[in-house]
Amino acid sequence: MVSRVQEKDFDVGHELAALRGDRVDIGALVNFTGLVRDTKGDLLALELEHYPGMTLKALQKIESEAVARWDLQACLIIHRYGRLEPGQQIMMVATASAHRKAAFEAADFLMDFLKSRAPFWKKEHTRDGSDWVAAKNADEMALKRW
Amino acid sequence: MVSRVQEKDFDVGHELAALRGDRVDIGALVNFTGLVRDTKGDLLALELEHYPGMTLKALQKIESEAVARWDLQACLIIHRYGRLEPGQQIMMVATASAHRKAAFEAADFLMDFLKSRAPFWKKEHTRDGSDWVAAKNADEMALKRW
Amino acid sequence: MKLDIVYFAWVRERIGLPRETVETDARTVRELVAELTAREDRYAAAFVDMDVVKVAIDQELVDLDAPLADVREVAFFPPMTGG
Amino acid sequence: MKLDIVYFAWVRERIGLPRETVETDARTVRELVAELTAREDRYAAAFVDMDVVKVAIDQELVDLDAPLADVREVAFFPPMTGG
Repeated sequence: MVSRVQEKDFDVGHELAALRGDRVDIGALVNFTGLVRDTKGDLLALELEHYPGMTLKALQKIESEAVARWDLQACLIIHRYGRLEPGQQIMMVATASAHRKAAFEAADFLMDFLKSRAPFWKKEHTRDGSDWVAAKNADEMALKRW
Repeated sequence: MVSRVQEKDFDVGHELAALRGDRVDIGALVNFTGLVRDTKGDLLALELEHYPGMTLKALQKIESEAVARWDLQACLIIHRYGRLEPGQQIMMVATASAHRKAAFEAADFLMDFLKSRAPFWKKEHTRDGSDWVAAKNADEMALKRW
Repeated sequence: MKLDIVYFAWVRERIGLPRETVETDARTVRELVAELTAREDRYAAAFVDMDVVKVAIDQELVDLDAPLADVREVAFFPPMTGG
Repeated sequence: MKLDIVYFAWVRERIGLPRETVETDARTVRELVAELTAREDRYAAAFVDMDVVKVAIDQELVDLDAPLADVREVAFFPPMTGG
């Protein structure tokens, strides 16, 4: 369990290298990075709030679930909180497996559960004001795939 | 079209950073890295041969197909050739999109086509001798998903 | 009994504070919500539609009928939007 | 006509060279394979099961009935195993 929550940025290349180490049993490494996207050209910043007492517990639960379902050599979730500007990194997941299919599926699974089960909330600060990002019904529905 | 074939190693973090640049229209970045896996503990090296005149053409065709089918902000394939040792990087794909689903699907698609349509061949050098890796029927079947 | 309650995102903004300790006899989350809603408008505003408010007890998601016996911390927040 | 032929992986190893120019009157890939197979054992060994040999003409995958008119380069190789 190496998942973590942090305010500071992370270096994807560094994280993937640390995950691989000098192991020779990993054939497939999948990484997803989520970035702050400025949809309408009016976004000043995204503010990420989380529930400190619950976040790591939730991430570890999601990770354990993935490790139980797929044959993974390693798995990592990093999620930031605080104020982020357009183009900046919000979070990443990485999955390492002997095989490509397991790595892809597990990464997709981690993202689905992370979106709807980890206690993070996004607030958008735009030129016209601030508002909380609404949860998408599709995100909740996506959990039923698994 | 930024895909390339090379003998030397690549730095995933550097490649992803270059792909993102300072764009603010990317919400999702998916990366797959393929590594030399030593299944039985007897692998000395993997030798990768390719068809230089055809390889880039094939990669560009696969990339164009992905760009036509998904709304991608950027897409990249890097594939190495030559002699690689266990644990080393063989290839990577990266896809950038506004949305997660498109990035994941396009990366999965690129990998499926790369495996069966790009002119690369792997030879395994083990302690007991050398042999060409056989193509898997499942890899050819995987193309029908798309 | 004394209960720590924490609020996040717009639930926190409507209630106006991130954390408080309340004295309550509520046996379930549902009874606690009713009690707070009756107490002040800002709670009523936060809990007006409980279909879109999620609840965690001691950092685990639960539903409104979850019992409050032996509970240390109750959290109220909107659906998560991480990732 | 003169035709450049290139071979890869075990096809190359069985034939014993990576590239050659041949003089042929074959009108299709299938006829070229038959002509080479008849010529020497090493070609017969490489082409013994054409179900597992892939063909590209001027760097595009084709099937055995592809015509050879105006073709510059024909390539024979096993199913790809990249990725």
